[in-house]
Amino acid sequence: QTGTDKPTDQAVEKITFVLDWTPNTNHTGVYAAKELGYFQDAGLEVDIIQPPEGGALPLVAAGKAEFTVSFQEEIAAAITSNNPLDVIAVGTILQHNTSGIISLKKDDILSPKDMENKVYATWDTPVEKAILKQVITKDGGNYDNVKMIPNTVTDIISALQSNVDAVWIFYGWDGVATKVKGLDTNFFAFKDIDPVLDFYTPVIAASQTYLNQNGDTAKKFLAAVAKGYEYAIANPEEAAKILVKNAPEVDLDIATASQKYLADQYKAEAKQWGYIDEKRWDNFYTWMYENKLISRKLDSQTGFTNVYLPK
Amino acid sequence: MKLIKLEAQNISKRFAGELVIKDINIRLGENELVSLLGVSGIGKSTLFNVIAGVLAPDTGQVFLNGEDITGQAGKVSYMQQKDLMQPHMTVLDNISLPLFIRGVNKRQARAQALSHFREFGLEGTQKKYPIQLSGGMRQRAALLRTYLFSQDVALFDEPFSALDAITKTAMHRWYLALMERINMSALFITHDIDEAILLSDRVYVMTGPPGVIAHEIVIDTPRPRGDEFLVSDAFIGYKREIIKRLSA
Amino acid sequence: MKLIKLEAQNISKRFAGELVIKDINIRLGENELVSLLGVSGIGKSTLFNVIAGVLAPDTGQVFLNGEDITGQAGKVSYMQQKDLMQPHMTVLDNISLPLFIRGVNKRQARAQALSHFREFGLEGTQKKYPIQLSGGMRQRAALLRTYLFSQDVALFDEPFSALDAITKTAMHRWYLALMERINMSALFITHDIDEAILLSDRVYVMTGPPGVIAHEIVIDTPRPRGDEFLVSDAFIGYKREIIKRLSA
Amino acid sequence: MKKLQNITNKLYPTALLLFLLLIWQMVTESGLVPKFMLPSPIDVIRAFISSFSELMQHAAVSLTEAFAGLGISIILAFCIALLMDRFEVLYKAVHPLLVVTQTIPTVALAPLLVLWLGYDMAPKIMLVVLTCFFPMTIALLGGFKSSDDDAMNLMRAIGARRWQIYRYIKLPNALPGFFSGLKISVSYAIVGAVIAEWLGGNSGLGVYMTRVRKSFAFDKMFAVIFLIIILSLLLMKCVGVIERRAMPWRHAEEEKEVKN
Amino acid sequence: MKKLQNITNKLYPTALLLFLLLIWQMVTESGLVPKFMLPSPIDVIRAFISSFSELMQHAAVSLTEAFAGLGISIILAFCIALLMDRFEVLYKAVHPLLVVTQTIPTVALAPLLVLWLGYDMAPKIMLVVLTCFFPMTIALLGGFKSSDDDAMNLMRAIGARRWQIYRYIKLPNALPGFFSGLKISVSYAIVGAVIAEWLGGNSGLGVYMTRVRKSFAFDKMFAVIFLIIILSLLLMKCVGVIERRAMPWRHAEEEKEVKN
Ligand SMILES: Nc1ncnc2c1ncn2[C@@H]1O[C@H](COP(=O)(O)OP(=O)(O)OP(=O)(O)O)[C@@H](O)[C@H]1O
Ligand SMILES: Nc1ncnc2c1ncn2[C@@H]1O[C@H](COP(=O)(O)OP(=O)(O)OP(=O)(O)O)[C@@H](O)[C@H]1O
Ligand SMILES: O=C([O-])O
Ligand SMILES: [Mg+2]
Ligand SMILES: [Mg+2]
Repeated sequence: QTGTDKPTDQAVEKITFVLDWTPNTNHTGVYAAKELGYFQDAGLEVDIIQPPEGGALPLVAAGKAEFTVSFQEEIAAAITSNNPLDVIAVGTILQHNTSGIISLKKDDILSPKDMENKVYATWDTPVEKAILKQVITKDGGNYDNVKMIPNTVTDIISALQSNVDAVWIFYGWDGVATKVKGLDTNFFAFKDIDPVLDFYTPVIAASQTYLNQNGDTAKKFLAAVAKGYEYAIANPEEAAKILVKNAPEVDLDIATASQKYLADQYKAEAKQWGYIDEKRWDNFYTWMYENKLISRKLDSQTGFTNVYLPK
Repeated sequence: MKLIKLEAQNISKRFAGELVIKDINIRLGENELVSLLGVSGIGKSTLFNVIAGVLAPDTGQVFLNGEDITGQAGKVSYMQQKDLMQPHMTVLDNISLPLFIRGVNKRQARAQALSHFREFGLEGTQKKYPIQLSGGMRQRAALLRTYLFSQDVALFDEPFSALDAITKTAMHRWYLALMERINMSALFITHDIDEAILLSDRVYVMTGPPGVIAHEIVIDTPRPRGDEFLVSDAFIGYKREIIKRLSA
Repeated sequence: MKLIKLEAQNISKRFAGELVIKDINIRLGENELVSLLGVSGIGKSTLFNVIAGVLAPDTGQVFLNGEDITGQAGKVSYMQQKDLMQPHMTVLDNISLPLFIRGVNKRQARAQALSHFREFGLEGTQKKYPIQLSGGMRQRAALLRTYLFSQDVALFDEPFSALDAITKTAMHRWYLALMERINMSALFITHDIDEAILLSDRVYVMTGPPGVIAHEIVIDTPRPRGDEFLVSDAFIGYKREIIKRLSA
Repeated sequence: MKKLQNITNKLYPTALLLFLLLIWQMVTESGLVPKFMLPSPIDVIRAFISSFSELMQHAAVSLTEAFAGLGISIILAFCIALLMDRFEVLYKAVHPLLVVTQTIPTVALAPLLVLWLGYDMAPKIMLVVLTCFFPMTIALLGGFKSSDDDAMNLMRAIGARRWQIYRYIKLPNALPGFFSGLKISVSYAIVGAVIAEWLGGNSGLGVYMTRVRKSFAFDKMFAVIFLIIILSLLLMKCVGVIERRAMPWRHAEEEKEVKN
Repeated sequence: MKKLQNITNKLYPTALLLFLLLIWQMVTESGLVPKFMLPSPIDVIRAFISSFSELMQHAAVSLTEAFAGLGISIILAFCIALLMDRFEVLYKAVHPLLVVTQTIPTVALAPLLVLWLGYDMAPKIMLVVLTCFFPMTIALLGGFKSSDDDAMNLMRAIGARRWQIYRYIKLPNALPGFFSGLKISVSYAIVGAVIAEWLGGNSGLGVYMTRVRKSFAFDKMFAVIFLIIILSLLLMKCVGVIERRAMPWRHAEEEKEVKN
């Protein structure tokens, strides 16, 4: 335990942090911050909550939670809907988009065009389809020849052994899991096909109203979270144990392997954890607008801020 | 004529515009038992509902001991064709119900009810539920409940018609014997001509529709009336008369 | 004694080890109407179920026209206390049901049933549903259904007991008149002493438990029997006798 | 007379409904509740109209699944109820288990169904069957078992075979229960299909609902919910109409009741 | 005698259940169905035992929500049913709407409930109330409305006040319906709480279920499903016991029936 220099007369501030999914290695930094007392040191009491099906942005906008895990494209949908949600990204969890397409070796899907005539499990969202179309077309393939079936994959290992050939995954979890379980797979990442697809996913989001009124608290929170991720970067195996302690159903082997992979991804080449590059962010929104994925053009530097990150 | 306990004057009642009973006039003297005889649907129960104050008449008035009680419930006892024992209460509580309703303390009410159990042939049944009683016992229990509510004037709507012939005969015997011992003025609805003759001091014959009192027959055979009365010439005479009036 | 149509010999039946009826012997001659009188629960319906072949007796045999039909259903007509008109069929189909069951073509069956409607006082009711008939009409319809199944031997289990007194009297008159016109040997269960005397050639009195035949009374007043029979000395004599035997 | 009564009978709930809608509109107008948390009734109607053709396309898919599932449930329920009524052993063995299956959270099984049956209509129809089969079976079985013993004795006495007893007594006796079971089941069926569609698919109201939710279009989401309610009510009404046709004697009984 | 019958009554379904489990075990053993698609009963039992303490912790949360929701439903149902029975206008206005609310897919409302009520138990309890309130109200109302007119006439004739009629006739008359409504509601309540927990939270069987599902542990998922079934059955049994206590006259009635 770190020696506490926190003034005892100061009231503890409560913060609700909503995940995007069940607890996984994307969230390790937050769990570490909680477990190692970083939040406590900052005078915060953080409640980590599993998300509603379909995301927690409205809850943040409604003031039912202070922070949540979201995605760049989700924030675009939220701020361009008929009744826009008051949400904004305050930091990114991973510096790069580590998602891409995984398949078994025997299916020979080495690059996007190889997906032609293969069965792909789709989430059926417009963004996803546009991205696929983009990469397949760019790779010289025909997007229309991909066989789409609805995605109900809860387990990548079994999915790839059923009638599904290709699945969109975050490499940091599902990709690592296939390795740990000894599956022979191919994987390509979207960002490697087209740089515009190196968007921010996942990110931490809050509402502007909350930030305006509680800027200092938000800064304290993000500082503690950043410290947590720094710890995870430095101590992958310890971090995996912390995660599993908080979510006992998580497989420790996968978690450990995943932590080791993510240690290089949380911050990557960036000067600090959480920093969002204005250009990359804006490029993706421009691409979204050009592909009619959002109803109106967003101004530059809309939807995110770096000001609450620790200096 | 004895002292008049109950009197109904010019009672008429319509349901949905249709005249069901018309200008009914009946009287009931002290300690008298008077029967009302008529086919199904003629309006006998309707008349009773009016007298009991459960239903407001369109015209006419009801007097109890000379006081106008038209439309006032709770003034006379009322026992319906069904015994209406509540399945969820013990026999004792069922019988004590009128006293509970009147606000009598529960322990007192039960004690008072229990004191009549022997007389009504109900010993040992107090803790049972109604379903555990025979048909005859249930009717006696309902009778006791009616009696407890008011020893003064009681209306009985076909109290014995649900019983089989043998049980009914036994009940008639028991009832006639009871009448010797207690004081009660009773108005009786029945379908059963024999029953009306056996039990009553007078019989009103209702015909219709609309239901009217077509005739009044005085049964002046003195009590006690034994089984042999049922096969006597006098009985046959009354029966002949009533059958004639009913089919008129 | 007339030709014996139906005979039950030494019938006994237990339910759950308890003897309900014991060594019952009864006979029914051609065109005879014989009543079975006894208190509720004595085992009358049980005996009928045995005779109708719906229930197997523990001991004893049933003969129809000298042939052993013990345990065989469908040999004699059977009419129960409830009219058992099926609410989902028209009156005509209800009545034709025994013919349908026997495999008669539906059109033919309906035509045959319809040809008796006048006789049974059911004209104009064929397309109605049972609920649209009065109690008396339903009983007549059930009677016709029974008759259509077999003109030979019929069992009637309290056919009139659900009717009110006035309707019942009308049914008695109608039934006595019908008997003059059609041939049918009938065994009759009733609770109603007057009814038994009025309709029957003989009356078996059942007592118990266990149910046994305690007595047999021959009613030898010639038919047709009019209303005055009900108030005649002979009638009173029979009634006195039966009441005595029942309470013995 | 009767018509007038019908109208006044509908007047009260309609008035109440309008009143509730008005309050809802006022609450959203007033800004007490932010629009993204609760769209106003007018927003919902607008969303309903603007997405009408999409709604209809998806509704067609959900209805197909619901009907297929219902049809299978009915056939299954008939067979099982008949067998259970006919063979006492079967009744004793199966009935308690049937009751137990009712406590299975069917929705929880949905992911498994998809895993087992693939991505097409099969798992959705299966979920509808799992939801509807039980009330139908219980209703039919109740009808069979509650048939009047005396009536069956009569049938036996006049020499009826077993199938004739079913034909003339037990089946007609089970009809009222069957139809009330069906009324419950039709609304379960649609909701069942929608829930199953949440788990994946290309079309259907459940899929549409997920999509509009993910794009934060709560007005459209409400429109879907209202469509589901309307469809359920319409189907229940249809069952009512069929019921009246199938049981003409009920008219007679109702008339009798009105008279009394 | 009676005890023996009870035992044989339970013999048949138990035998059938064991037989079904055996088949299931054999199917999974044989490798006909891959283990990841269907864990064997033994796997499930093992999962149940190994995760027993977690299961109990989560079950406690779900049960708390279920009970709170049930309690509120019962109180609400009593109040509303009383008011609707007492005031005809209210009955006419509210009853049709109540029937309509039954076709609302409550599960679909769940995300909105979270949005409106936050993360704690409130939205879960609310969903339980939405699921259970209707059957309870309808059952109670049915009991009130079906009270014997003649019995009420009798009460009026002996001068009973309105509350006395409720006390002595209507409430006891509504008890059997109330308890059968309650039996349905308890199982709905647990399932409702679980579904609500899918929507997020820290604990509860629904949260746990989502976690194990998303971490590929189908054996644990089945264990949760079985726990839910067991809890539902236990609660229904409890209601049965309370029912017998609350309606002692039922013993007398049942004895009578056994005799006949
Ligand atoms: N509350 C009511 N509303 C409308 N009509 C009624 C009502 N109560 C009774 N009636 C009608 O009034 C007539 C007389 O009914 P009532 O019950 O008084 O007859 P009853 O002589 O007692 O018949 P029963 O001998 O069958 O009991 C019947 O036609 C009946 O349908
Ligand atoms: N299927 C059965 N199983 C067990 N006991 C029965 C059965 N049927 C009748 N009993 C019993 O046998 C006795 C005689 O019944 P039954 O119906 O034959 O009497 P009943 O003389 O026809 O009476 P009622 O005049 O009331 O119709 C009764 O005690 C009854 O409870
Ligand atoms: O969280 C999901 O959208 O399944
Ligand atoms: Mg009456
Ligand atoms: Mg009988």
